[in-house]
Amino acid sequence: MTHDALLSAQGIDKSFFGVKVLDGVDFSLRGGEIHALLGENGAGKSTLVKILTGAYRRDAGAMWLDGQEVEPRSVAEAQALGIGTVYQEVNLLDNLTVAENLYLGRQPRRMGMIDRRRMRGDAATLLARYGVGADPDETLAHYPVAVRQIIAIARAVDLSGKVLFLDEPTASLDAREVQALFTVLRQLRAQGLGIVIITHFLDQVYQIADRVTVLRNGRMVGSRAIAELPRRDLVAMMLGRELAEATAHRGSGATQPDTPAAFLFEGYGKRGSIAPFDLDIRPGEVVGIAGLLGSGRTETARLMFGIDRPDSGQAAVDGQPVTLHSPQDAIGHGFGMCPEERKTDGIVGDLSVRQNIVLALQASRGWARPIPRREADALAERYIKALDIRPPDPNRPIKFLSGGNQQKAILARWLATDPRLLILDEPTRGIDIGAHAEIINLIEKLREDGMALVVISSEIEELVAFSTRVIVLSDRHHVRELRGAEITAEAIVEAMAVPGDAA
Amino acid sequence: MTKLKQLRPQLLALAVVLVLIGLISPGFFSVTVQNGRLYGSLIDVGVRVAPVALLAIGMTLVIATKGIDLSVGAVMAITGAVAATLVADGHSVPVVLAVSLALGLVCGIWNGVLVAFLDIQPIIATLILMVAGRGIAQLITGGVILTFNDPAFSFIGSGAVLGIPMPILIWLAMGLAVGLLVRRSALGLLIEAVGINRRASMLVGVRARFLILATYAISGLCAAMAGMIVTADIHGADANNAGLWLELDAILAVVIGGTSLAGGRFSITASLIGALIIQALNTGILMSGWPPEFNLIVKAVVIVAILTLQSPAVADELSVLRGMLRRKGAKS
Amino acid sequence: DLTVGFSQIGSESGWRAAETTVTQQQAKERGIDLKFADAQQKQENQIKAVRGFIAQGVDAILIAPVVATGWDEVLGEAKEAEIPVILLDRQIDAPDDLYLTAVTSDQVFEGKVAGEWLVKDVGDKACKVVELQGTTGSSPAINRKKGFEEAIAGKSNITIARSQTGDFTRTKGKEVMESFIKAENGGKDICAVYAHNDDMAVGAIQAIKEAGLKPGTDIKVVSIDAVPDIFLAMQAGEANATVELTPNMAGPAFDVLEKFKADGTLPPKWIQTESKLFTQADDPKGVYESKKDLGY
Amino acid sequence: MIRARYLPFVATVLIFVVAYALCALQFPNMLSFRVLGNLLTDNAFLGIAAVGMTFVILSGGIDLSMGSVIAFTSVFVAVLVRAGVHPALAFALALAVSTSFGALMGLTIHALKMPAFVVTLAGMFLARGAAFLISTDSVPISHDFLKQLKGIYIQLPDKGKLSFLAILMLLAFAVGVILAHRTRFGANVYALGGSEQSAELMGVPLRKTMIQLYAFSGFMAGLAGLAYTLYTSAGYSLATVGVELDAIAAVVVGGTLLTGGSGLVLGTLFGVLIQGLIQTYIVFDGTLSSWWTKIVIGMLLFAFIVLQRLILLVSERRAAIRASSGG
Ligand SMILES: Nc1ncnc2c1ncn2[C@@H]1O[C@H](COP(=O)(O)OP(=O)(O)OP(=O)(O)O)[C@@H](O)[C@H]1O
Ligand SMILES: Nc1ncnc2c1ncn2[C@@H]1O[C@H](COP(=O)(O)OP(=O)(O)OP(=O)(O)O)[C@@H](O)[C@H]1O
Ligand SMILES: [Mg+2]
Ligand SMILES: [Mg+2]
Repeated sequence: MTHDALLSAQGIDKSFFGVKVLDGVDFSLRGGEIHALLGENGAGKSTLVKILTGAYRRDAGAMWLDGQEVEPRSVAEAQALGIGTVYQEVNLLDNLTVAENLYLGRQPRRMGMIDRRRMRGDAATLLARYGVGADPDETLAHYPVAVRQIIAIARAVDLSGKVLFLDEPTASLDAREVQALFTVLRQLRAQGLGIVIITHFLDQVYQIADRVTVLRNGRMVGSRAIAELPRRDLVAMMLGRELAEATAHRGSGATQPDTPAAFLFEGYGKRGSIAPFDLDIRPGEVVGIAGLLGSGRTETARLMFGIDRPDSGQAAVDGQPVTLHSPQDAIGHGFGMCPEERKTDGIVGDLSVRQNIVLALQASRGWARPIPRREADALAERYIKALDIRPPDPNRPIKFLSGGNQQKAILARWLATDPRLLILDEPTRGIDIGAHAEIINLIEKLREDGMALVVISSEIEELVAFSTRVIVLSDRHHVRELRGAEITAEAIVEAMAVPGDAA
Repeated sequence: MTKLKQLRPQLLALAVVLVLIGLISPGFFSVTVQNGRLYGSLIDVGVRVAPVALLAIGMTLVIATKGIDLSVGAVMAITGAVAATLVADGHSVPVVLAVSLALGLVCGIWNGVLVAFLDIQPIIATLILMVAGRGIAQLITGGVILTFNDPAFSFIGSGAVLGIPMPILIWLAMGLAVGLLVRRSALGLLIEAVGINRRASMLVGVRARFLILATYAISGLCAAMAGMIVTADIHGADANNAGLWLELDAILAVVIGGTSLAGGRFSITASLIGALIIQALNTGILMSGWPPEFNLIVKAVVIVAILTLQSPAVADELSVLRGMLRRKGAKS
Repeated sequence: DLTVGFSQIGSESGWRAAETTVTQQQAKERGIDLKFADAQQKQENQIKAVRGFIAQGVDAILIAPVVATGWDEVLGEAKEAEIPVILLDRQIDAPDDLYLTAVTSDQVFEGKVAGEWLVKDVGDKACKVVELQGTTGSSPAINRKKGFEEAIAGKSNITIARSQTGDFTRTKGKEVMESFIKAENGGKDICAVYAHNDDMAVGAIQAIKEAGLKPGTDIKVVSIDAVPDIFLAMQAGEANATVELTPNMAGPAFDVLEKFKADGTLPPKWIQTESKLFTQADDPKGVYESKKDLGY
Repeated sequence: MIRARYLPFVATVLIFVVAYALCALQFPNMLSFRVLGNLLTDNAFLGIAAVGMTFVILSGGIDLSMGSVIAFTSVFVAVLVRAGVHPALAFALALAVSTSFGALMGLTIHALKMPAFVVTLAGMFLARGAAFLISTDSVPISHDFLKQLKGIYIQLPDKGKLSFLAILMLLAFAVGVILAHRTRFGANVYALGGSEQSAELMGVPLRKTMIQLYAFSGFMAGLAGLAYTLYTSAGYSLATVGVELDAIAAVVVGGTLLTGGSGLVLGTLFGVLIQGLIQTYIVFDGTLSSWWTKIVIGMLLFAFIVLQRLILLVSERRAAIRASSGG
């Protein structure tokens, strides 16, 4: 066999705890191509990337770079070979500054000392390419996940001499940033770099990729040029079955203004975070929240759920004024919330899937009333089946699940509490198209069952698909509310561009 | 039964340590009944481990929340001093017990408030009481060894029920009580959740601050009990030395028991076995007849050996090795 | 009126507490303003304290040195500032022009007194002794061991069978004694225990009793310090002998200091305190009464 | 405007200055170059050790072996010098031993994936035990070389001295500051403290950094041991028990987070000075009994920590308000 590709791998095997998650995977990447690596949640994409970039050791197989057999034992070695990577969960360091993150391990030096001034300058130049105005001297913790994502990409791109791996880089980016990223990727392709991108957005695949490789259950299903692969066939390849994609607005659940609002926020706001807003939510309603990055969507959710304390306005549930000064308060009134940052705010890594699923319910019952093991098993089994969490093992520590499956488990956690109002911040982030459709169906079904939902999403099509109303945010102001037939992708995009103080 | 399997490394280490000691001093395993009371070196290990075992119970919970409690030694001194003062003043045992335990609880709550509500880093928060607490204890005793002569109270330290010395019964009972409390309620799960990811736990409505406070309170209670046992044992309160550096032994016991200092999953039983390993080692050194200059070296070497064998890295290597052997066996 | 700085080691034992109390009492009686600094067992803290005293310009400095070495420099500074220094209860390795005098016992001698008592007491009978050492590396532990060994040297009937550290504490004294008893045939082979201080001896006595033996009879108990509690044990016949280390080091120190300040009388470089042996014959009850309020 | 990450440092400095002023008000003698010089000299060995401890803590680790290593070094040097080895050679040997000891601990922590707390606790037992084996007696040393070293100082007004030890400590801090903020090693240490896993995925060589880190802390412990040897002209196996806790307290009071990744080396200097100040104050006061000394140290430590938190809280609040009015 010849290894004339830029990077190729053959017969890659990997097992965790005796379970094979990669089974004889072959992969090859040419220079000057953008190669999409696709597959369902848990198919083994991230694991393959980690193996090819030195983060994990493979059990069997071999890899070649430029025809030379290589064996990176650490990420540092891979970087030295010219392989740059953005891993799925943004792996940057919150405690370092933006510039330090960008140049960790390769800081410009003068006379053996780090040249901080030059590092700052370089960082600013680098970020400017992506349209991010982050202060190179500020700690990363200051910035939301999207900005961090871009910084991680900028870092990886900058240090990849030959190959660039991007594991779901666009998950938390909005359309504008995605385009900025793609522009950069195209330039890199023109320079002869080989780029591997993992994403669950098929639109993006068709927009940017030259070739796709599909994994299913740890095996390679096939590798094709994108031009000769219709969308329907691609989906079938990934899922092993056909899927009816639905994205049009279903017009379902038109608002019922006659029913009184069960959840009411009036003049609710917090200085420095979100301008005072009014919001009313009825049972059986999905309120979508749209906005650009940093427009204050997450802040709205945090305020409603009692994580941040408001400094103006009041909230009422069923007509009774309530104080929501902590998540416990909110949960006590039947609220639930899936946070945006899964790794830091969502999963409790070392606990099992079952324990993660029952955690919210247990917390609301109090420590003195433990959920009996039988009930916990039943709950876990039910939601693992309902949301198709894979592998369907309730005893596995959740940190060993793939990203998308973790997201499902967190969703299950709140469903188990049977909330009256469920706030979902980017619920479909990192979820494969099969599961994506399932979650949209689930939202639909919960709404029909009379639950009130607030869903934040960067995917406008998806908002259009399930929302009964859409609130559009801009510059930390609620600028527009769209109802019924007004809800179209164009209308949302248009409203997002309205400056915040114009409202 | 999965439980026993999880405890295997600790049990194995304990067995190895015991066997080694048995080789050095052959009389080690002989247990007889004397004056209606079990008697022998093995029993001594059980009795002498009581303070560290009790501390390790509380420490396990604290460490599970990602904390650490350096003050337990000082709390022992305080409660011991107070107990001795009360006993010397002729108060009845129930009063002494109640007051001392309450005091331990107060100390624990103080630590808990600093850590959970003022968000002071646990090492420093408890260092404050570690330094000041011993001073408080000395203030109570006036720096002298406060002796008393009260058979009822001394019973805690040197009495026996059905031939089993009280200290053994106390730490067993406390271990059982706390173990049941955290495992039969949801406390254990919630404590682990807080230790693994406090932010996420708070977002699902877990009262993290309350739980953290509770663990330090329990740790204070355990320290109070340990303090009373030590006091009852020597019929006096030695504020200067009671519990000195015992916090390190307790932490070590927890670590040998396999609970990670980074918080999260914990096992009280394993910590107790850890404490037994340390005490067996101490007693073994005393029985060996080696000069005291060697004590620390021997202790360090054995601990390093145990932890090395238990370490995840070595466990991985071993399982790989085992797998290879099995495969080879299958092939041939 | 004099202002005197006193750098005390710490408060690790009852004896130490008594020394502090007695020093304060003595100062008060003489109208001396005593500045007290507790070093928490650390030499560096003592040095800091002495420097602090010098900076404050005290009239004299008392030091109970935690260790013999390492004083040259700071005592040099005191000398330069013309502040006389008196050492309490321990000698140091430094030129003796750096301090006015040292009021101490002779720790080796203490051990020797204890050993000689035992030699006399057992006569020609074979005797296996177990030894409870002080904190490993501390000077009383080293010296008291040495003195005892000197006293029994040449007596082939007396041997030290086991020797372990009991850290000068009751708890450890008891624990170590327990293991000695188990290791030596249930204690039947042990004829005497020598403890480097009384606290360990008290712990050992409890261990002996709990093993069903009679301390003072089955196993003889000899120790050093003469703290009140050991006299109670002696009175009960459970301890046999102790060697006194007086907590009143400050009295003689203030005496010579006052003379020195008055007319420059130079005292001898070493004022040795008495290392008196007490046995059950010496009215333990009476001694206890006289000592119990001294702050032990 | 002060950046949020410098706030703990600023708070520490502020507290130190205010506290010193208060002390000086009560005891005017304390406001002298002599006391200031003493403050630096007397805490030199602690300061040097604390530099090493700062790095270890910045990485999210801890080094409990420091006190024992200091004692070991002092005994080791003293015994060598007594045996006729030139002090300079003895110093070099001691540093080599302590550095390798640290490196070995770092290797153990990394290779066996054991927590630093336990490995260094075992290291603490080992080093102390080794010191006992060399000599339980305290061993005095005197040598012209040592006298020459001590003869190096800068005279300050009113009998104050910036002694050799003080200079050595300030140098150690200077080296620490440069190492932490101007070298890749320092950046890697901060990275480890942020998240070991992320650092690894960003290409930080874990093994190398870990070994270098603990070797550095071993080196600093050794250097602190040498400083201690010079300070007392002796080696003693029971010396500096619990100094690691003092060093940790100094690091934390200096504004470094024990969880790692955040803090400044210079903050530790002020942490050390604050501790020294507390002790100096207690000596000047001179009325505290042994137990009140402990209680007061505890209370002052508490006061400093709470004050620091308050300053941080207030300034965070102010920053939030400023942000809202500005945006
Ligand atoms: N460290 C680990 N330990 C044990 N199992 C693991 C580990 N990492 C991944 N797995 C398992 O390996 C399988 C593949 O996971 P991987 O993260 O590669 O999936 P993925 O294709 O990236 O999915 P997603 O789209 O959800 O990110 C999953 O079943 C997961 O549970
Ligand atoms: N491109 C950017 N450059 C710099 N800062 C940004 C950028 N985008 C957002 N921010 C900062 O992010 C913060 C708000 O982000 P936040 O995550 O709350 O918004 P959001 O609307 O919820 O967006 P999303 O959840 O999609 O990330 C603000 O502090 C804002 O200054
Ligand atoms: Mg993945
Ligand atoms: Mg958001």
